[in-house]
Amino acid sequence: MSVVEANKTAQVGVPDSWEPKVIAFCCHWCTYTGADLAGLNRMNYPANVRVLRIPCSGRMNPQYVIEALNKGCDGVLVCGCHPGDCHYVTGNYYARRRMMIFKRLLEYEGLEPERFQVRWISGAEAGKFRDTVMSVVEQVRALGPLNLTREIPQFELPAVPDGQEAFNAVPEEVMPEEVSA
Amino acid sequence: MSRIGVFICYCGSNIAGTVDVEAVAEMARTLPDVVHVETNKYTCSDPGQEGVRNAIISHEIDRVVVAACSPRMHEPTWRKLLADTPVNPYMLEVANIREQCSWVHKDREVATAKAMDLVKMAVAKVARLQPLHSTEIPVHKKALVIGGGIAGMQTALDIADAGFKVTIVERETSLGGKMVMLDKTFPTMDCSACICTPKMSEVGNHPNITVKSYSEVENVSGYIGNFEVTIREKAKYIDYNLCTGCGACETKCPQKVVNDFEQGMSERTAIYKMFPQAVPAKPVIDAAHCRKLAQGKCGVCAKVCPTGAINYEDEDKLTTETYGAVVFATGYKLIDWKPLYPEYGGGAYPDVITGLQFERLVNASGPTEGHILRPSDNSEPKDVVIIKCVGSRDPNKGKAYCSRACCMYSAKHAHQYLDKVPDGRCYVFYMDVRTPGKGYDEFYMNTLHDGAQYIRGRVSKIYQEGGKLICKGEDTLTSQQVTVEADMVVLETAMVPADGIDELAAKFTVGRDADSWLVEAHAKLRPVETNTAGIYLAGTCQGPKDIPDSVCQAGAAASKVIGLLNKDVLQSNPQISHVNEAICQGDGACVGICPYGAIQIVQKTFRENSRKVTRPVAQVNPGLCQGCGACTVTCRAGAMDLLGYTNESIMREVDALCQW
Amino acid sequence: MRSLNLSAISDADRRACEAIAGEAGVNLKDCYQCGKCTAGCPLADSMDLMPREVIRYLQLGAIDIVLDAKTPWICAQCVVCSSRCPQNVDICSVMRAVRLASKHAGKRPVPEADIFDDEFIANVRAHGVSNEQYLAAFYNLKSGHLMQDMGNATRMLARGLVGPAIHNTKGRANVAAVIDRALEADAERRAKAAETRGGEA
Amino acid sequence: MMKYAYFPGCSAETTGKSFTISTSYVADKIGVELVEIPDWNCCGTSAAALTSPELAVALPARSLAISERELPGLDVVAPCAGCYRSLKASLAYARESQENRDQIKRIINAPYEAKADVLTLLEVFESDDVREAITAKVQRKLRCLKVACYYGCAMVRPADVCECDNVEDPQQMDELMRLIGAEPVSWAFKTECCGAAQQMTVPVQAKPMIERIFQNAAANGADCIVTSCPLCMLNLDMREAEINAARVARGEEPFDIPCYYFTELIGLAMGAEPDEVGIGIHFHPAKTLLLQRELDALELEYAENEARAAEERKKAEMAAKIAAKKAEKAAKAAAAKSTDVAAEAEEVAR
Repeated sequence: MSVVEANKTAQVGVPDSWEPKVIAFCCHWCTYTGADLAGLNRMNYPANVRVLRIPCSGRMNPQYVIEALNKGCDGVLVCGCHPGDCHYVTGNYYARRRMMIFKRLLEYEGLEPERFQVRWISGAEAGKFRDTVMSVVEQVRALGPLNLTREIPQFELPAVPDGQEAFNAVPEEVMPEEVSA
Repeated sequence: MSRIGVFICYCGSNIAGTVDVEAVAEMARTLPDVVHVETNKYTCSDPGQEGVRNAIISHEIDRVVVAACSPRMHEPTWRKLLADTPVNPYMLEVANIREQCSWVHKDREVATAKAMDLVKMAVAKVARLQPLHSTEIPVHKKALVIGGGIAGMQTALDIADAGFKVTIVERETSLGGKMVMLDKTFPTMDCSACICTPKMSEVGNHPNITVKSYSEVENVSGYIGNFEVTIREKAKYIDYNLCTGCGACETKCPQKVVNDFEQGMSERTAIYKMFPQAVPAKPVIDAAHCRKLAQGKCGVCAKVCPTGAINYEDEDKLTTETYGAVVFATGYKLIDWKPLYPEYGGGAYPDVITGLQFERLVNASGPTEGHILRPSDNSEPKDVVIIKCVGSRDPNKGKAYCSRACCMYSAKHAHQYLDKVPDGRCYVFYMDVRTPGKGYDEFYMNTLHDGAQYIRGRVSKIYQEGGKLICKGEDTLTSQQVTVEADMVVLETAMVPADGIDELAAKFTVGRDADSWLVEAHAKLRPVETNTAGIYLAGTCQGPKDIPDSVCQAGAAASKVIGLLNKDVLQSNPQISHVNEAICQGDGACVGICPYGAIQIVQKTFRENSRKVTRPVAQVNPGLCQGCGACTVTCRAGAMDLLGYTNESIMREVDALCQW
Repeated sequence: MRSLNLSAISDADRRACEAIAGEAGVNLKDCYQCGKCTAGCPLADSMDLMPREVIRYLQLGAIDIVLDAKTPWICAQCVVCSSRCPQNVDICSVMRAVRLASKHAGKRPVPEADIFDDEFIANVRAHGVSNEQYLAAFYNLKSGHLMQDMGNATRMLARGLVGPAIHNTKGRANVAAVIDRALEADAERRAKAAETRGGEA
Repeated sequence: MMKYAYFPGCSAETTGKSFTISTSYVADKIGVELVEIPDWNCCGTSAAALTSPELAVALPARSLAISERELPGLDVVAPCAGCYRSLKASLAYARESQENRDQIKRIINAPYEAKADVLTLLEVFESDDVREAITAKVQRKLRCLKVACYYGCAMVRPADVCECDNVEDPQQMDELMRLIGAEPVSWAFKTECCGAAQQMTVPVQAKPMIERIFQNAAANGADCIVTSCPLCMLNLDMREAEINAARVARGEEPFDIPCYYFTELIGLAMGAEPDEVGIGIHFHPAKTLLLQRELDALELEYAENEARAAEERKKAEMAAKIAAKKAEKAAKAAAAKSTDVAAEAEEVAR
């Protein structure tokens, strides 16, 4: 049974008290600032979103999305600076490519597109932040809870202790060498 | 076992008005590893901070969660506070329960639940943090300015006047750049040489400035505060300690060479100064054309030199020095229009000239001593056509961008021509007239009143018939073809970055745009900084601009450099990438992705299972890494991690959140 | 010139202009009206609209002015305009597309040009190749310019360049079939395009 | 031996007769075999393009498809610039995609894979082999003949279709002219349009186009215009008389600029009589200039020979003088040496 089929069957008997859980990964320089501005302007938006601050959308590891969906989030939002405005020059371009490919993978696996969304929101776009949160929450609410009958296989990073302990490795000499990437 | 202290702020009623702070505190007490929870009316106030400090001591707290306003507001405050306590300043997490909770939700129950979650996330994350330490980077109190045009000179003077040592590297044999080639400057019509040459001698005589003329940057390594730069001083074949600059050699040299300074419109000798007021005011020998150096015959200059300064055995000299900051002031050149515009004759007509050639023609010290005479027959042109945007705003043949200075520059040329040839006629073909600057539009209007005929349209073709250059255009305002039978045509050609900018910028890992202009760190807020810390931009290397703007930017770059050089040491940001060398494959995926060139692959020898193994691993330069984390995701082995935002800590944050 | 009420230009007009530009593979927004096309056009002095103005009216959506213009019919398709355009606008193709649109709208602002092309194709359809002497003769008859190039005709005859003999190719029936099928495909494509544009004329 | 499929075009037997004659004359001499495409049809030229895009592609494609079937492996040569542009544009469209090829195949109802290239005659003549062959066959150089090479528009534009990298100032014909000793002038109207069919449809408006071409050629000192397209040739050569009549009526000097196909001039250089390569049937008298320039060339040659002989004489005289001086010096030295020896001997004796 695919993820989505499993999910459909689970829709029956959703309790009335159910509220969607959405996690938003926001870059420090643009979207997190925009979210703060929404607060300064006393805007209102649903409390179903929890913001997790990362330095740059380029820091966004697809693994976090899997973890969130596995552990009970109903939707994930990734936000960064507008393309061309990245504080770190190119981070959001990398994010855009990675997240688009990853999104296709998730959709191939059966996840509804609405559950994983990527948006570019600047530090000035408090209104856009509010509107995005509202629309994502509503879309996820309409889909109902994400009930995975089987967990997506874990790709947890191996808990390898730092190099020196593992192999008792001591750098003896260092020779700089250009490597074409 | 970690010992976490949680400090929750009421922020008056800002937070407490919507969030039940005591309930959040009650919940926090149940979280693992939390040894102390405290609420406070205003945690950021002096008594609030004192409370935190005391609690840390009395409860032996080793990591801290503050649930209050946005970390963008007070994270630095808490870090500073922790620096005075036994807790490492980076063992801190801020839960934003004001901007992103109490202020955006109205329902007290909902807001309280969310605040609890945010605290849980913070506690989960802080438990996984490691102490981080800034390292101190020493700052070498010396700046390098690359390029000795007006922007480079202004930057150097400003830095030097602030008391710091500056070295200017200039590729040509003299300071001055493009400005010293110009005749007058708009809109005030100051004599360009009169305001530029005093700057040149000021730079030449300044005790804090070393001018390395006829020199280029050979090699660079290092980072902010510590750039190790090797400079190649090309062989001048003249001992500047002996040379008095008397010029006897120049008058006797038999070899004639096309004079680039005069834009090819006159000749110089093989031993030469670029122009009479050159700084340094001493000649060099152009090895490619010198008869002695190229063919082994001649030696006249050595015979006539009264001080014996000529040295035919001279060689290039390499010197390496360390600089705290580097300023690019490499300037521009004019686009080579000839291969691009065959419809304008492609260079076949000598009387189709560039704006810079025109500058030399009207200049009193130029090849015609300031008389406007056309190159083909030295006659005074009575009909002159000026064509703007040649190579600019032309993605088909040249560049898409506007070169910004040419509208004023061409108005100045029209004005100068009509001034010197009162019975002449001048037609300016334009598409738009862009004069946003103080006194600029007034200048343009004056040029119109001088009698310059502005025709709105691009010229499609220039051809020669009966000694006239026939220019075919459209007057788009009357919708008809127009023809001008001109004696001379001036093309206001596009600005493009100086030769060799790509190689030079690559050495310093300074970004370039598609047209090779150097890229500033932020178009609005950091216009003179680059993405490589410690490297700044001045003048036209960053994009086309006029002299006032170049000088402005030079001052701005200098102030940034002075700010940097004023510090003895820099505190590095410890939240940077970190390589787990045990699993690093050394494949270099991270190297290409880093926008700062902060990662390189090095060969390291490890002792693994009692054997010595040498293999490539990535190495992060803490002086260059800005902590964006792009490399962490690209690493196939998962060997890259970002300190302060480790994979582990973010995953636990996610987990904590999902328990709600 | 009369005044042009921009508010009276309908969406359908705009779409028709966009469609012409689309046929020519041109984005009308690229043109910034520098006039280099007009400046280099060898026939501009005899056009009613400058080539630049044709693009301008297309930008404005003034489809009727464009379709009634003589300019595209005077254009000799020499491609100087396109090759020198700073913004890579293929003006020459726009002229061709406008002329076709004008023709299909039943207009022919320069009848001679239309007659010539029709006669030319009819000639090829009949013989497989073009017989210049008959092309010229029919053209003169239909356009009413009976005496045009008559002097030249006698000079050609004298030099043996043309004669009364008709040159036919073996496969002229096949050529005619190719022409018919091509024109059918053309009509089909236009019908489909009109349908997707919402059926406007 | 080079072999090409040959697309003569409708004007080959009529208005472009001289081009056909001279082309085959030159091709024979240099060993280029042109095999006529059987049952070729009209390319449709601009009339097809202005009737329907499908027609503009289909008409040339029919001939190209026949060539592909009957003359496999041969590239197609179209001497007429108008034909060249039509064929080349059709070929470019076919090569764009399989979809386009399928559409063409449906319309022409024949297999077609757009394999062969389409070339102008100038492109054929560009190869080193052909150049060498021409150089080898040249019997008399057309010295003193100042030619304005006129390419017209159809061979160079659109630049992407015609794969031309120098739209404003092409050089292939100029180089060929240099090869046969003629002197190409630098002028600005190489690729300006002659008016093409518009000379029939809008003759009043189009006439000045031709006049401007002559004017610029004259202003840059050209004796004649050299073309590579029958329609350009017809428009220039035939209408020069009309233009001259109008100029005379306006009180202006008429032009006397004959026009030639570049193949005619190459043929002449290879020893052909003007009538042999079709120069006799031009509209504007074209033989007098050639005779005049032949005479000029002979005179020039004579003057050059004289100058060379004078130079040789001067050299010989100088050489003689130098030899005499050297002998004198040697004699003196010998004399001095003998006195030295004598002096030495004297000293020894003492």
